[in-house]
Amino acid sequence: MWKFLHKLASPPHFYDLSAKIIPWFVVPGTILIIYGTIAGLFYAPPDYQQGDAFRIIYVHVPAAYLSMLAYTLMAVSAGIGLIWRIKLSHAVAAAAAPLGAWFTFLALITGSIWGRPMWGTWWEWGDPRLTSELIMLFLYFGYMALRAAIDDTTKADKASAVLALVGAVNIPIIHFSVEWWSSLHQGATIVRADGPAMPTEMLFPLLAMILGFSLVFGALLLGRVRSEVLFRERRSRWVKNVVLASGEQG
Amino acid sequence: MMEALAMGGYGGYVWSSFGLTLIVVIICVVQVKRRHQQVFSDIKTRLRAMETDQ
Amino acid sequence: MLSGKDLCLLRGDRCLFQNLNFALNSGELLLVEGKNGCGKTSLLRAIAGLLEFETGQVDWNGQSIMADHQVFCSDLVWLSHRVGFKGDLTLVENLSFETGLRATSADLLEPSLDRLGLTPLTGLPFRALSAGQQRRVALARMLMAKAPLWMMDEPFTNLDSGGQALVRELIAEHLAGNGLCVVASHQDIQLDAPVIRVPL
Amino acid sequence: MTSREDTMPGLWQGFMAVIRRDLLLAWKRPGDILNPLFFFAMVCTLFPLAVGPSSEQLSISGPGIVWVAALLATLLSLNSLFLSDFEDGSLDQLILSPQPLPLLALGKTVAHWLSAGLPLVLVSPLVAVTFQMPGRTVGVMMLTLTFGTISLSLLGAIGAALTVGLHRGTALLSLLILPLAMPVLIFGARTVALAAANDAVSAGIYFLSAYCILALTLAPFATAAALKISNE
Repeated sequence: MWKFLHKLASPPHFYDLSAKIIPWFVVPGTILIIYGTIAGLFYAPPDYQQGDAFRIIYVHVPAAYLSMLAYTLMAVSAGIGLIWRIKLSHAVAAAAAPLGAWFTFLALITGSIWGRPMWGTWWEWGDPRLTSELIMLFLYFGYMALRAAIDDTTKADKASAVLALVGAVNIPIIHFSVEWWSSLHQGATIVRADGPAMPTEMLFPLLAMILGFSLVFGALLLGRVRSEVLFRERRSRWVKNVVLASGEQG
Repeated sequence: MMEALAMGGYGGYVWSSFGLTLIVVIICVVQVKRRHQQVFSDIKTRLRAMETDQ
Repeated sequence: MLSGKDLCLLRGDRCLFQNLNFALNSGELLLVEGKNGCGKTSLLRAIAGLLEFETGQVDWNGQSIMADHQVFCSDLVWLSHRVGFKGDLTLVENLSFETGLRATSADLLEPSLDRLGLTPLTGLPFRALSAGQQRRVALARMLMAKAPLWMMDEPFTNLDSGGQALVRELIAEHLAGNGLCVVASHQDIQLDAPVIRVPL
Repeated sequence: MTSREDTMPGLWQGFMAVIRRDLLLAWKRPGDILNPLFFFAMVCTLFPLAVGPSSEQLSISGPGIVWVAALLATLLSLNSLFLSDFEDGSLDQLILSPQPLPLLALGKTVAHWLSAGLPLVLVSPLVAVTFQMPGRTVGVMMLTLTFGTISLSLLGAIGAALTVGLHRGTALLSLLILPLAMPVLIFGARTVALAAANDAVSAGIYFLSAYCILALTLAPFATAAALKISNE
């Protein structure tokens, strides 16, 4: 097991290996998403309270889940990079940030679109989830701004790793304090479709969508990490061979 | 078929959310590809520059 | 005993030096020579532990400096381009702050100041001193610190000929008391003590 | 070598040396202490001018305004925390000293709190009076502000250490630290609002003190790591 991980950590092996792995993420991911969309939109029964508006859940929940997954991935790989000084894990952290930001933005927009028919406003401060997604988006922007402000890549890696770890410690606290803050706001207790146990026809498409999106996210991440690794190792010989080899075909 | 698309009156919201998701995923894919090409071309110019001054 | 094994350091894209080795025993001086911008300062900062080497390791008394950096720092005193004193504080306030940081002997304060000709300036705020005088205060810190390893980056800048002679004298005394000294300089040091040269 | 164990300064001397030096520096430059206070007072007078003099509206939004102004004033004074050390080279000396860097970083943060956070807490009652706050609320406000400013100084020290070497680091520092400071703001402002409506306030104060202790234990290590990275 360790030999495999060690092999994966060395950039040239990772570069070739990831090229083979990406299709294994893309194909099942797309199939699951297509199944989830069709099943979720047309075959799942409408929600007894919100009617068909609840179907936005099939997009909102995966996006919110991915925004959390991306940050956790970023913090874990930043920690590994800082402690064991593995360059590849800094590349993973650098690659995960923009993707995480995009999905957080997506979760925010779909959440507010979903809120429009129910609460009548595009933005409902009473809903703790929307507010913590917004703060999460600021965390991502802070991370990317710090990384952009430092020119030297290794220094940028280490500094942003510290920020990612400090942010990771604070995320549960932010979620807790926003929940507490919105509970003071007695009025708007929102009943969500996933309040009572969801019937299986509703649940399966949701699980398919979450898994499908995670796989697509994995493929996008690997794609980004490949170019990050190429960029970081641009001086090394294996990169020269890769570039020259692709030069002939291209 | 038409009333299925109407989504019980919430069609506008549901389809816009799904449409937006598709757009975001496409943007991410395009970004990944463009970043990869950009790194490739940077390295190529670097290699060409190195060859000339040897 | 300070030793370095196949050290390599990168600056952005450029590789400053590769598989560099050195060994420094007590009573010897390590002179890092080279024109400006060749990485002398980076090498010194990396040996001190402010920077990380790309590969390779520096040992102090057989133990890697990164294992327990504080133990290494207690035997080290550092002098760089920026002298590291506060402009608003007076000479004495700056030096007494040092007593909180490292093992210094207070009784050495007066003789060091006399020797460096700084006694009349004790009342002035530090920024009122000339660049040469400020470097002499940094030398006073090194005298008071009683640390076996001195690391000096361009010790002769801003010093007049008298000051430069004084620096050579202090280094010679330090080496005679079997201390070690690592110096980065683009000009020769003209010292009779054993010198190990590291051309970059 | 000479026996140096006796003269090696203990942790407390190192800690106090940093605090004494920084307070001495702050004392010699009163502007650094007073500017954030003027800023705090001015921001607190902006809102009534903008919102209008009606007293019951002000007393509702008073706690929130005081807290936001305190947060911004602390951020304002934070970016220069390590800047002068970075520029005159004393950061090298701090890193290369036998004293552990997290301890020295904590010393600097405490010195910053004493010169920026504490005056803020002492001035806040004057401002609270303009918002017609009842006596009990002012007491709660000062307590929450004390815990809040300590946590903000600790968090801000991490941000200041991360952005010390960068040009135009101020805007970046606020972007990094504000999201992390939101729980403190939420609990601080809401607790004072609860006190104004004479509700139970203990929950908020417990949380703020817990967060303050968490920041006290973890932040110095993150600041030390960030300082080493920025000082490369």
